Amino acid sequence: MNTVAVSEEETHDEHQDHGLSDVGYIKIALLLAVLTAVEVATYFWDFGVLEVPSLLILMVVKFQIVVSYFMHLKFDSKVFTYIFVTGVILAMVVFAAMGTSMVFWQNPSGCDLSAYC
Amino acid sequence: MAITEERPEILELESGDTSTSTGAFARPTNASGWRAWVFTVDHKKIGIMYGAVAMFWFLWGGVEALLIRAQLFTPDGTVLTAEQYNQIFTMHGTTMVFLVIMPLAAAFANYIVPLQIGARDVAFPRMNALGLWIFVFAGIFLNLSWFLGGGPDGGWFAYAPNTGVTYSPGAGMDFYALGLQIAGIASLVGAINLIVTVLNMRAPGMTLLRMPVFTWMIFVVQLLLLFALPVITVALILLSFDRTFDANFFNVAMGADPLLWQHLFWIFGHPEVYILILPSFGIVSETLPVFSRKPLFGYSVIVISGAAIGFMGWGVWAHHMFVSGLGPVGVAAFSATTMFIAVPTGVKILNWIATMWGGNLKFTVPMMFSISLVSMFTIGGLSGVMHSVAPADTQQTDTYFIVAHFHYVLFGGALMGLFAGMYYWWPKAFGYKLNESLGKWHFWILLVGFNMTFGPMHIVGLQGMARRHSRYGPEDGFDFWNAVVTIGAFVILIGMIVFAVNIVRTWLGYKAGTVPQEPADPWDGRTIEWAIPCPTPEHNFDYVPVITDVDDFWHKKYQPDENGKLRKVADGNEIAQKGDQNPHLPSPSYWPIVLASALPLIALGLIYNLWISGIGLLLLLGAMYGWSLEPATDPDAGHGDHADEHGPDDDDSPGDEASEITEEAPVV
Amino acid sequence: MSETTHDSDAQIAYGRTEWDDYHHLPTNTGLTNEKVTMWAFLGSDCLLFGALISTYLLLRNRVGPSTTGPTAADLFDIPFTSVSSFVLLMSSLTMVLAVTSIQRAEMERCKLWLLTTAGLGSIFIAGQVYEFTSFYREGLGFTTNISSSAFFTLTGFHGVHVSLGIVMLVTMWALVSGGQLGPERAETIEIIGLYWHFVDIVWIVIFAVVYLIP
Amino acid sequence: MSPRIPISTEVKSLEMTKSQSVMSRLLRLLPLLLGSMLIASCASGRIDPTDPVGDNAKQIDGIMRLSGYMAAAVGLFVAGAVITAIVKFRERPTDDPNELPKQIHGNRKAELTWTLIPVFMLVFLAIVTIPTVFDLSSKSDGRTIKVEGQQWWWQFSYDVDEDGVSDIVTANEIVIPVGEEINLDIRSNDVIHSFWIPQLNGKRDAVPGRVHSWRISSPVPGIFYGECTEFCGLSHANMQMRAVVLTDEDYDEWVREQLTPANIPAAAAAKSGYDLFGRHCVSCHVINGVYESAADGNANLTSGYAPNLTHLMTRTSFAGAIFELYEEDGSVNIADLKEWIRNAPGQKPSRPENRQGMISFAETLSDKELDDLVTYLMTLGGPPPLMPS
Ligand code: HEA
Ligand code: HEA
Ligand code: HEC
Ligand code: CUA
Ligand SMILES: [Cu+2]
Repeated sequence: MNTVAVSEEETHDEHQDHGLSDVGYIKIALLLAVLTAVEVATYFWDFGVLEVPSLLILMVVKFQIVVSYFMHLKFDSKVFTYIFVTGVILAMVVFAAMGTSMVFWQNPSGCDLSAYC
Repeated sequence: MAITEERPEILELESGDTSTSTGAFARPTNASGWRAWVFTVDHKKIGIMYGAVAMFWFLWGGVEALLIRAQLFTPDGTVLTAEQYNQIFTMHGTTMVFLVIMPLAAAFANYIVPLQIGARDVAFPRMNALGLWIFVFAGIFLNLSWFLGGGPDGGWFAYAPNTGVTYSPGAGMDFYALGLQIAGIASLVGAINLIVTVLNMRAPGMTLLRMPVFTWMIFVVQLLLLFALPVITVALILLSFDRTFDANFFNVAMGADPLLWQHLFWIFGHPEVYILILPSFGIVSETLPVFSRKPLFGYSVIVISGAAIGFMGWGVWAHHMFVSGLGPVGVAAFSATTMFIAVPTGVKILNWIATMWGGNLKFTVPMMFSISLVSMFTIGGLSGVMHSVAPADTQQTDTYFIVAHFHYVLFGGALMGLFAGMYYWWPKAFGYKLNESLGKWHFWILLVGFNMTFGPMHIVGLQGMARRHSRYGPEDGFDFWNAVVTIGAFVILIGMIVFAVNIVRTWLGYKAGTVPQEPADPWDGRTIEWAIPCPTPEHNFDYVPVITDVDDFWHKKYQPDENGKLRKVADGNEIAQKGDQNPHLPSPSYWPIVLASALPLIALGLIYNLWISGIGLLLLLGAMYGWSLEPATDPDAGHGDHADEHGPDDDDSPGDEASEITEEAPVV
Repeated sequence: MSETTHDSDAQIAYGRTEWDDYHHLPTNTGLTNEKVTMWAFLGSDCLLFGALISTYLLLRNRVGPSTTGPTAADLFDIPFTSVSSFVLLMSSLTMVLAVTSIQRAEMERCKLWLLTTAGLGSIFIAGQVYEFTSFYREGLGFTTNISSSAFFTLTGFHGVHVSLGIVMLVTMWALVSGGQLGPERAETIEIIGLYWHFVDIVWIVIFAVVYLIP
Repeated sequence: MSPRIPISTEVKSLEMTKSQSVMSRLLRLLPLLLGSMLIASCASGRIDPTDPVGDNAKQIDGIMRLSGYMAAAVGLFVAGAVITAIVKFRERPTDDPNELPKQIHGNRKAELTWTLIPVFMLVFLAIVTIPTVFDLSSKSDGRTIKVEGQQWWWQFSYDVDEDGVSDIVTANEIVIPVGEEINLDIRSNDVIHSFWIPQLNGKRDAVPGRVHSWRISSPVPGIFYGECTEFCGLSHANMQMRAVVLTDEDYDEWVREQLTPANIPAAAAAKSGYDLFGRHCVSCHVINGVYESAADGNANLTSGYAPNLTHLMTRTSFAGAIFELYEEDGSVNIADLKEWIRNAPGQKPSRPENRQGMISFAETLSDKELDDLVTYLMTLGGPPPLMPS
């Protein structure tokens, strides 16, 4: 805290790096299409116990791809990542806690939630 | 989306002193009189209006409180009917939370934050005005219910299914749900605006860790608002859909679980209470150092603990539901998380005391209010910790012990801090100080009245007096303390009248010349809002200050001598800016108030007749259209090197400055 | 104001910097206000959809004594929804192409991709309208039961988001066509693109957890 | 530093302006005022959680006192520190205005201390709290009573022979045997209510669509008072309840009486009341043995339920336990009962037009008819095994 150090905490050299070429984006889209196809396949074929986890993983991967590439988050300022990821994580954690508390953490002697009693 | 069409105002605030037409209609001029206020986009005027409107609602919320107290003065009170009582306490809570404390905090945020970061205005001045007017209309809308069949009667947290049409057939709860929805939009607009302002518009050299604590706390609060408001938005949507469109979200016969409402409400509601208190924490973090003549003890610790409170505030909401049937796992978990929120809060309290410790305390009115925050909030916080012990809370919840807790934190904490802020920044906003000795009367009467009102609530609460009861029996043994409480409430009223007298008298005195105009730095301040004249010139800063330190202004005044001892090297009033440069004025606009007025119309239509909504919707679309046709600043004002780059027909907001900026190397 | 000191030029006004003018002040983050605004809004919207999705998940199978009618999930037409999900996904590609083309100042292409994106979005909305009406014909109205209320509210809110996006895209198309929006304002298109992609990722989540996971 | 600086010192230290010194003289009266207040406050009411009787309530009281003492200790410490700072470090007229106090920016050790000490205190508190939570939410092996809240009264049902069907249905007064940990199954028929008899246990919400279990017990016979504590609409303030704790013999006797259905009365006035009841009241009220038409709930009320009146006179109170059914001398409180039947909404805020609460008969029934009805009601069992003292 001495001289006129007019610097910012964030530096933005990555800022110049502006994502992919058009072909790159088309490739990404193809990948997304394939992932979607796999997702839809779970409807037609029985994946057994793997079904739910694999759907969730696919969903997260697609989410991640769109956010990183189409929305440039991978190349853009970290400030955006902080704001957005805070929202995503807060939503996940808070609503997961709410959901589990409404479904699993019931009073052991209380009634099962899915039934009206 | 109008939001994206705004452009960075900081880059260009030009004289709007013209009536040349751009956009759909002639632009309002900056002239004077009421227009200067109604169409303004100046953050300072907006801040003052937030404050004034909030004080009006405080009076109204206070009248409601006094009616509550009159009813409870004696057992089996007959001042109010049960129906009126229920509406009045619901509206008292709702008013105080959403129409008093939040807008008062917004008043300070708007007025002070740009000054503390050395900016010329907030990022989106028209959006700022929009937020103000939406809030104004939300308040009017909520209170319209009194004239249209009775206020909402479900309590301020509106537990379903009691708030459904079956059990609350009047329109009151519709006004509640839609009114809060509108107020939420105002807060969201304001929150985003201030987040961008703080992130992007700090003076050169003001790194995040050189930001004044008040600005920091406001920043944290805006983030809390940003993430908490959508949750209550959803809750209110579900409620409105149930009430208006016969949805089934809280229809138990269809299998609904009423706990859903409670979760959604409190996921918002608990961050909300920190939204209410953190601005005041920020204010006293400014005043205590100034009047102790010592730097804030543990600046970074205070900042981090403020952020930690905001963060931890997300993990404790179910402590409002300890008896709702969460099940022991949930109760135990939330009980523990709640307890630990006392840690960062305690850190703040002790740092404030350490700031005073060893100082040279000047008991000005703002200082006295600040100290009373430290001590009164602690009392409220400690009763909060007692609630967090879940088994104990099964005896406390929904009794006056809770009512005591939250008035100690809300009145003794939030409101005391806001009063400190009013006395402290009054000269900055109006050019003169409020009278100190009337201020001391105000303070002492308030402090006594406050403790008389809310202190005994601890006792009756522990004796089992339930809240939200329109009567208690003579056999309950609550009469004595309730009488004391009611008298206390009227003592508070006297204190507040003294305050009102103070405001009016000093104002008249100032106009008559008997109350002196204050220089730029009347308190020997530490932060850069004191480096510009009192009252703040319309353009804020003549020159952009360059920041080299926390408490930068103070360091310009006091520097170490050859022995390393700090000496006063300059008089604040002399080194302060003169306020005589560059009178750039933001261009006023009709659109914010027009757009805002569409919202209550739409909401009224949802209650009464969808045609009204249709009119509101048309108004909304028209206003959005007009808004986007109007450049953020009047190009015909003919100032600055950008004026020629975008003529009047450049009807959408030009983003050229923006790209220009990024090309310029960031200043290092 | 301390008039007395006014004429002394020994005094320097506090904070005079070489920028005596705000015009040349960069933003501290180097980012434009608009873009920060959009990201903040999207962060906020995460919680909106988080709340709506979890509401649906909690309510979708709940029944009470007066419950009648099917649940929303009973009526899902997965192949149909898969197609419209795919359409929306691909609109993200065309959106990104619109952004890259305006960045390269290829205005004609930009216009084309903007319109394509809006068109794909409209197909998605049309699909949703079809889905809603067919549900309604099969006896599942908004008020029929708790799962239908939750389902229509969730997907309806998403639909409103998409529709707003379409309006913005068409507006952008008009502005570009009218020459009011040139390559120097590519960022405006980029910001609207962010919104559009966000609406897309919300659907990615909805498609997986609402439609596909049984 | 001593945390026990008397208030007057603080006051003196602040005496700087005339206005303050006036205030401070007023403040010096405070101890006097406080003293007299304390004396007055000793008169505590009949619903006092700080005077626990049941085991659960005692357990809660213990942990509440613990947290209270901790809070008081911290509070006194903070108050002491603030007051000391005010007194010691106030600006004195002799101070050199150019002399700055020592400029301290912080201290890592201090920060650590006042982070860790609260952490330790709270860890301790959590360690005590969490097992208590689980303790209090476990079930006992005592009998189970169904508790139903509705606007704005409570219904209690006993399944004596444990065949899954309630055999005794009563209102507002839950009768339990002494010393037994009773399980409650708490439900609601309309909105959320909360069941609270503070001297026996903390509260538990009655949430529609859910069953919440809770326990109450008392080691001594007696009547304990409680009220609904979750805001449940118009007459939330008038939704009280009582727990009547009986010795085992009394309890058995009470059960026996409750299981006896009502008879058609013989005396003329009562018979006339009986007929009137059949005409006006059975659409809502059940009387076992004679008027069972409304059987289990009816459509006249949003909650679907009105109090079962079979053994009305064995209760000590009526209408959400806000009216005493008996005078202090043991005679029936005929006046209030008659007034209630004549115009219930006038006696207790309710919204019969919205099917919430009992309708008014002021227009329908003559004075004579009301008398007959009361006469009939007085044949319905009684007197109660225990009277309020
Ligand atoms: C400004 C608003 C505000 C603030 C800051 C707080 C702060 C806290 N609140 Fe409060 N609260 C409300 C406003 C607020 N509350 C409102 C409005 C309600 C009622 C809503 C309604 O029902 O209508 C409520 C209700 C409420 C409940 C629910 C009660 C019930 O209905 O049953 C609980 C339960 O745990 C609780 C706990 C706490 C805690 C633990 C804190 C903590 O943050 C306090 C932390 C502070 C301290 C503890 C003091 C300083 C610390 C030290 C000096 C360090 C050392 C301390 C220890 C070791 C203990 N609050
Ligand atoms: C910040 C919030 C806040 C504030 C300041 C207050 C202030 C007061 N409150 Fe409030 N209260 C709540 C928030 C607040 N309250 C909430 C959230 C609830 C819960 C509601 C619910 O259960 O749903 C509640 C509930 C509540 C109850 C419980 C009702 C019940 O459960 O039945 C009571 C009872 O005494 C009460 C009393 C008071 C009193 C006497 C004041 C007094 O301090 C008021 C004093 C103020 C005045 C007398 C006004 C004076 C002002 C002027 C004269 C204007 C001057 C003008 C200028 C200077 C321009 N309040
Ligand atoms: C519309 C339905 C309805 C009708 C008809 C009705 N009552 Fe009621 N009655 C109620 C309800 C509901 C209550 C509970 C009210 C409360 O406590 O708030 C009640 C309470 C009572 C009580 C007090 C019971 C207790 O234990 O607290 C008595 C006695 C009573 N009614 C008598 C009568 C008589 C006699 C008639 C006929 C003349 C009658 N009621 C007709 C609904 C009805
Ligand atoms: Cu029932 Cu309150
Ligand atoms: Cu809380």
